[in-house]
Amino acid sequence: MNPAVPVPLRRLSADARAAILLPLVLFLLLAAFTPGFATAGNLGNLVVAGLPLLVLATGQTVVLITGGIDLSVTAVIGLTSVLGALVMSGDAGWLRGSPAATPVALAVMLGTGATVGLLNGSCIAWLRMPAFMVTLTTTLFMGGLAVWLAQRQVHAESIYNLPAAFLLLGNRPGLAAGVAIAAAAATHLLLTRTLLGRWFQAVGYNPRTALISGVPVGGTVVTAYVLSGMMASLTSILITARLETGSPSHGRTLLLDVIGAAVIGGTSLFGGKGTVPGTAAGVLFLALLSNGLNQLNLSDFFITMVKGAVILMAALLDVRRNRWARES
Amino acid sequence: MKGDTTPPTSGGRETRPPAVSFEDIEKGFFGVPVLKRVRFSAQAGRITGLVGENGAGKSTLMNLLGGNLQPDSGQLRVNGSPYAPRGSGDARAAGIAFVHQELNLFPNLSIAENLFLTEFPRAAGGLPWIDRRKLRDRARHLLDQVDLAHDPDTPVERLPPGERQLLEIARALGAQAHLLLLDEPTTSLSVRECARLFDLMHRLRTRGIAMVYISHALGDVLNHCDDLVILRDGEVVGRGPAAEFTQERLVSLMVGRELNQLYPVRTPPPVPADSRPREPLLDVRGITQPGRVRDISFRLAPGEILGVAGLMGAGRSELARILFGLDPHASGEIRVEGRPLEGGPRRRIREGLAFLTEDRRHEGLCLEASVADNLALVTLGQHARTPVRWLDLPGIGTAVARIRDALQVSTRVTDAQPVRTLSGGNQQKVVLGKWLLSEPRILILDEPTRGIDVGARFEIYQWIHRLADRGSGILVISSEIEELIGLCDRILVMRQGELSGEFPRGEFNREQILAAALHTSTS
Amino acid sequence: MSANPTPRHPHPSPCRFIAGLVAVLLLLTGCDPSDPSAGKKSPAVPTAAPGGVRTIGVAFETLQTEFWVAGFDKLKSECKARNITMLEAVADGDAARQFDQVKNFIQRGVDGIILVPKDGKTVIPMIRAANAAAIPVVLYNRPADPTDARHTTVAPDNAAITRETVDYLISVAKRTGRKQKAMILLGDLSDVNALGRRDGFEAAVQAAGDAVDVVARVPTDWNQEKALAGVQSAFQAHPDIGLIFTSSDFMFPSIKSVLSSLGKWRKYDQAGHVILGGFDGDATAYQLMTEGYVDATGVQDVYWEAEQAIQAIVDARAGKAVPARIDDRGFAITQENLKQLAPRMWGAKQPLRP
Amino acid sequence: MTRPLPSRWIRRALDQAPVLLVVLVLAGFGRMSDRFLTPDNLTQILLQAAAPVIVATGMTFVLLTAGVDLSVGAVMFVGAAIAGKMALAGYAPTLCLAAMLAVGLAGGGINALLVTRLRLAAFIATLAMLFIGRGLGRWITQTRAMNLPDTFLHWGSANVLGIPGPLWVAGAVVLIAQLILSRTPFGRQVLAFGNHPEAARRAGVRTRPLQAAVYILCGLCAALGGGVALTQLGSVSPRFGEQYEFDAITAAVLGGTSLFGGRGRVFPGTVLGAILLKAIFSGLVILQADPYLYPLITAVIIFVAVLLDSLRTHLLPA
Repeated sequence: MNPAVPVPLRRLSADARAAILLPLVLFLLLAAFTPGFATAGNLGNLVVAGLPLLVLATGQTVVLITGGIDLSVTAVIGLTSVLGALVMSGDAGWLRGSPAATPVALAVMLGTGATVGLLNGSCIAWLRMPAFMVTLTTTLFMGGLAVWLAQRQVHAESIYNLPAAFLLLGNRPGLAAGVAIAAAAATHLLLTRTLLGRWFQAVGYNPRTALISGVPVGGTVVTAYVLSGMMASLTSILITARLETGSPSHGRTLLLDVIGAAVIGGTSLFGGKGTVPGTAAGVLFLALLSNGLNQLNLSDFFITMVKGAVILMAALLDVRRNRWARES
Repeated sequence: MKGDTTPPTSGGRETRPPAVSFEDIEKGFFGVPVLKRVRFSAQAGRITGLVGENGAGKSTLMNLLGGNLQPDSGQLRVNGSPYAPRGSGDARAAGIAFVHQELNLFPNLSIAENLFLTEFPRAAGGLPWIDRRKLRDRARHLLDQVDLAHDPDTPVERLPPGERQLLEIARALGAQAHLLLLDEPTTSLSVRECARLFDLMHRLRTRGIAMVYISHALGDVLNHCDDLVILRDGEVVGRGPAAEFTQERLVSLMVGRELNQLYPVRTPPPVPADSRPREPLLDVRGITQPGRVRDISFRLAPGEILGVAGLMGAGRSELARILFGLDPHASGEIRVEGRPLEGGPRRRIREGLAFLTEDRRHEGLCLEASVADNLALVTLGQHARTPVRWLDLPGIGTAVARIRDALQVSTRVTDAQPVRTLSGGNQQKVVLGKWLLSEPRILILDEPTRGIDVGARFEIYQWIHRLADRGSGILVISSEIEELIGLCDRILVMRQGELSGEFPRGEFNREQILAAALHTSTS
Repeated sequence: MSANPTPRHPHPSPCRFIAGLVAVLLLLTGCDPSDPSAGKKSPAVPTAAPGGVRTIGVAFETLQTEFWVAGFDKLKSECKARNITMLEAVADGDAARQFDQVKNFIQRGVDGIILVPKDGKTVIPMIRAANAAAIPVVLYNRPADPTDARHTTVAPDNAAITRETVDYLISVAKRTGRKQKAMILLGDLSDVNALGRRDGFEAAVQAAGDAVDVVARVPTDWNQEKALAGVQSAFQAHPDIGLIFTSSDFMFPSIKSVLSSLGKWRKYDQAGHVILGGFDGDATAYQLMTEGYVDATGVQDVYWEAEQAIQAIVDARAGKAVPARIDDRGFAITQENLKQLAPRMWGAKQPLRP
Repeated sequence: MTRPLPSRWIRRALDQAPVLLVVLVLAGFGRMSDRFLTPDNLTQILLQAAAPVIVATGMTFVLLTAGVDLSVGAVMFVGAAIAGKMALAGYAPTLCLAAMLAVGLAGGGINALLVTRLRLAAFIATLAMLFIGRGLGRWITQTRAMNLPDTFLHWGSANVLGIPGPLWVAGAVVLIAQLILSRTPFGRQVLAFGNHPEAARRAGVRTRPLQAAVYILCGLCAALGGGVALTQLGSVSPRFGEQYEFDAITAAVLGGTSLFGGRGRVFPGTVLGAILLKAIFSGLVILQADPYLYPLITAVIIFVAVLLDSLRTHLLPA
């Protein structure tokens, strides 16, 4: 074991440790070369900005561990946002003004994600449809549904005037951080310390072996997608509260970041491998990158290109890492 | 010089150099020697059997020949000239072809395309098109040589496994190979298909083709090989004409110690049939699934080891899958201690069933997962505490360590190592281990020793006995009749999806069992 | 590795890891960046420490059409002319990312923020955050929904300008003496501007009674190829479509492509001309109008809007009163008034070739 | 019997699911509007499908090797951006299109390098290329739209022997691809590799050049498809080629190509898939469907297609 590795890091698995190095290096680079970067205010902004992605990528990690992929998360964010707003908005909500509006809306939002996840999971597990196509189709459908619903119900592209109780999640970064981190931590514990977590892994490594070993494969797969859907809903709750608006276009551009974060964090696209700390490191890395690129005042197209290049480097590093791991 | 102990060759070929010779080959990995001054040769027109336990260095030898590895020192010669391949292309160019245990065929392509995948006949005129007619003709010519009567355009997915093996050999012949390396080619073949394969090998021998035959089925090796080479721990510990060896001698050379018998003796002798308890452990009544099995009925008593013999495709594995709830059955009933057995594998595991499948790599293990995770997989539920089914990690660790020690999985293996990196024998021990942890009352073993070396086999047999002694019922499916005879209390024979014979211990007779499996016109 | 005893649990100690993570994050988030304590009550004009303007943050929702690029470039050159540093950010249609960018600007202490919001609602918390930091905000080209958050809007009225444009198109249609079949190429259905233009179109059509009959409303998601396919298909259903309105000028090439292949690409004074109208007033539209193919387009004065936006920030910083709304009165430029209004059309001032 | 065996014709019908679905969709729209099934409209649908068919053909090759290329849209954009720049600088259109193909070659080459040499997962490598390409294209165009000289449009609408130019190009690409796949050693090796890469390597197939060739081919097809789209659109916008990656994958999968490699055909499969997508859009426009319902209806039809395919491959006994 490398004696140069600081003690707290030794407690992490090798993969997660390697993953955490990336944001660390980036942080040091940015801190050294970007004025105004390493200020408490900026770092606070950066963390708050990364919260939705953290929740979303955590859910995606679970699905990736089972050997699947969930492209529908972005559409779930939009649909959830619209449905939640339709329940609680003071302008057009079904429960406008009622004290029950916020709790019911939260339940509806989480339920939406769970339902879409159930649909995805059922098609994949029971009808044996390829995850990529199923979730691509649900993206198309749910995305369209969200726009249509908003238009039909309130004749607008988005819905404002959400109850103050709901907006607390947006106004209090500490609360949002608490919720997001709790969700990520719970998922981490679920993956490492519970039976279900091991089942996710087994299914991802080899579904046939898992089935014969008594793992309820279908149910496990469905659960993974339901979990991913609910995490997407939670992401939607965070974004909706922060922007104080229910809109079908929330989260539309997050998909590539989500998968990027998971892969940078050492999650395999072929199933079995992946950790929440690794993914969190991936999220942190992307948040640092995006913040740093903003600070450097680069133009839009450079930011896009640098992002691509960085994902490429991270993937390369991952290949190297696996090769080292295999050789040692 | 060499040649001092090369066996006398048949029919005036003394002057020809050997088809392949290994001259003081050494090879090590990370400082650990795997091959130590290996020295032997294989002659044209002869079948050379290469035997040894797993890890003895056979695959390394094959990899050297195939150009996947390079020797640290020593010289390889093919037909007398030095041979230093750098890749599979060099091996092909030198006329060396491999027939692997795992088939390298493409079921989505036709027979002809599989045969000529890298050597398609081109159409005239410089265009890259395949000349379909020439392709078919050549394919038919090759198929004739291996006695396959299929249309060359048939997709390979329609061929049974045995014929696919013959197709692999046809492919080697198509590549003009003069040296054929057959690595465990019979593992997935039925008795009849094996016979066909050996028949073909004998014919190829008369055409002057050299063959190196690797197998754990020592009976086959003794019956069909002309020369034998025995490897142990990277060293050649014996070689010579096959006639000079007996099975016992082979085993003792391979293992390096005298093994009194291949099968352990059951210390408390098997329970006699008449004193068995009334209630059978497993009661199978009239199981039928169209196209798979028909009207199968039998009982399995506690402590009984019941063998199931039969040809490939006779419905043995299908029966096992139905018993374990992996496949449906149309009619019939399965009872465990009088209670009807329902549901999928999960429910059946709870009822005390365990199933070691024939396909270790794809159904038995999660290859990329660690040894510990694989061992713990079946019994994780027992270590989970409600309400969120929190895992007792120390408890799991203890259980895994216990079974690992008990199974004597190689000490070089760590718990965190991916199972993929283990040898076949150790992998099979891991599969067995995960089921042993569940303390099954009914253990179904489908080809439990396929591709496993003698030493590991013996250990697996011992575990089977131990479980039976504890009162579990054990169903063993095997294509090796000797194995069933050596291990079982009773043998059932299946043929074309039906039960076609039953033999209690004492009436075991290899020929009769084979006859029951083969469906002769008399029955 | 082999010298160490095999770790029994390959997994990290989760509790410790998470505890550390939580501690760090709470520490970071403890200093609430959008602390609403600063400057509570003030008039509709942003109050700010009077003084010069050194840095302005410009956050665009997208740069995907000519129109936005023109505005962006104008802001850039205007800043340069006034010796102001311009920080730039593009949110690619993601409101959350835009919020992050605005916070980033606030964090870096800009003297003013110019925003093209994703939509009129998500921008409100962003304005509040800037209010809290006493930084003046100007919304460029897209208004916010009614709110008490203080800001200035420099924007055209999409619906009104479109209405004016389509009214002209209809008047042309009436002159043909026949009832014309009409189609509209819609923008992205979740884009406020697209919806405003649609509403303007529908209102004009409604008012025209039965002078025109709208037979196709094609969503394009602001995508040229979808526009192309949509126009093609619409002509299949109704080969006699006589009026097309596109919600943005950048889709004219798609229309041109289809009409050319149908032999209907005719100038306005030729027989068989299909009445064409658009919105933006970009260089393509200007060229097509001077060539005589396009009848009218709704023009918003990009350059004027950009200047006003920066002036508003400078004024606010100087302590002057800035109105809450600065209207780009925009106009419909038509074949009839092309000559006199062309100087006010931004597309006319911009070289078509980049 | 717990599960009745489906009669032979149901199975056969499922085998032809892509064809049936196209026929059903065409017939359905045809019933609802007499404007839909006219020769003119069918030609229009084919014309609209021309560019996607070409791109999806390249994608089919990649999917057959169990890979994926998410960068096709970005490659199209970079190619179009460079071609557009050249056209506006006065270069001959042929030269511009040649440059576009060169971009395709280069893009495919880089993907090939990343996947075969550096051993990156195709998904992540081409995803990164998607970002880089989009950024590069925006930089080249400065996110400005470019209107091309009319020569391009003339090419796009030119008829040769009564058949529009883009259909000739698409037809040629499909024909060549189909011949390559079914008639050349390379094509058969692609199928072999997709089925079992390791076995293909052991059988002596030179897998790295093969894989590289597939990505280069895909890049080339993307550029060619982009070229065809360019002659149809007559302009380059900053969103040129967006979503093409998903459309191409969808078209291939609708046509029965497996995402796991080794199974699929360019003709009729992928071609039908691309036509189906365009036919749906055309039908919805002609029927004047509510614009908001377009994605919903499209999603449902794609879903049915994918469902039928999985029924065929997984749920029914062989």
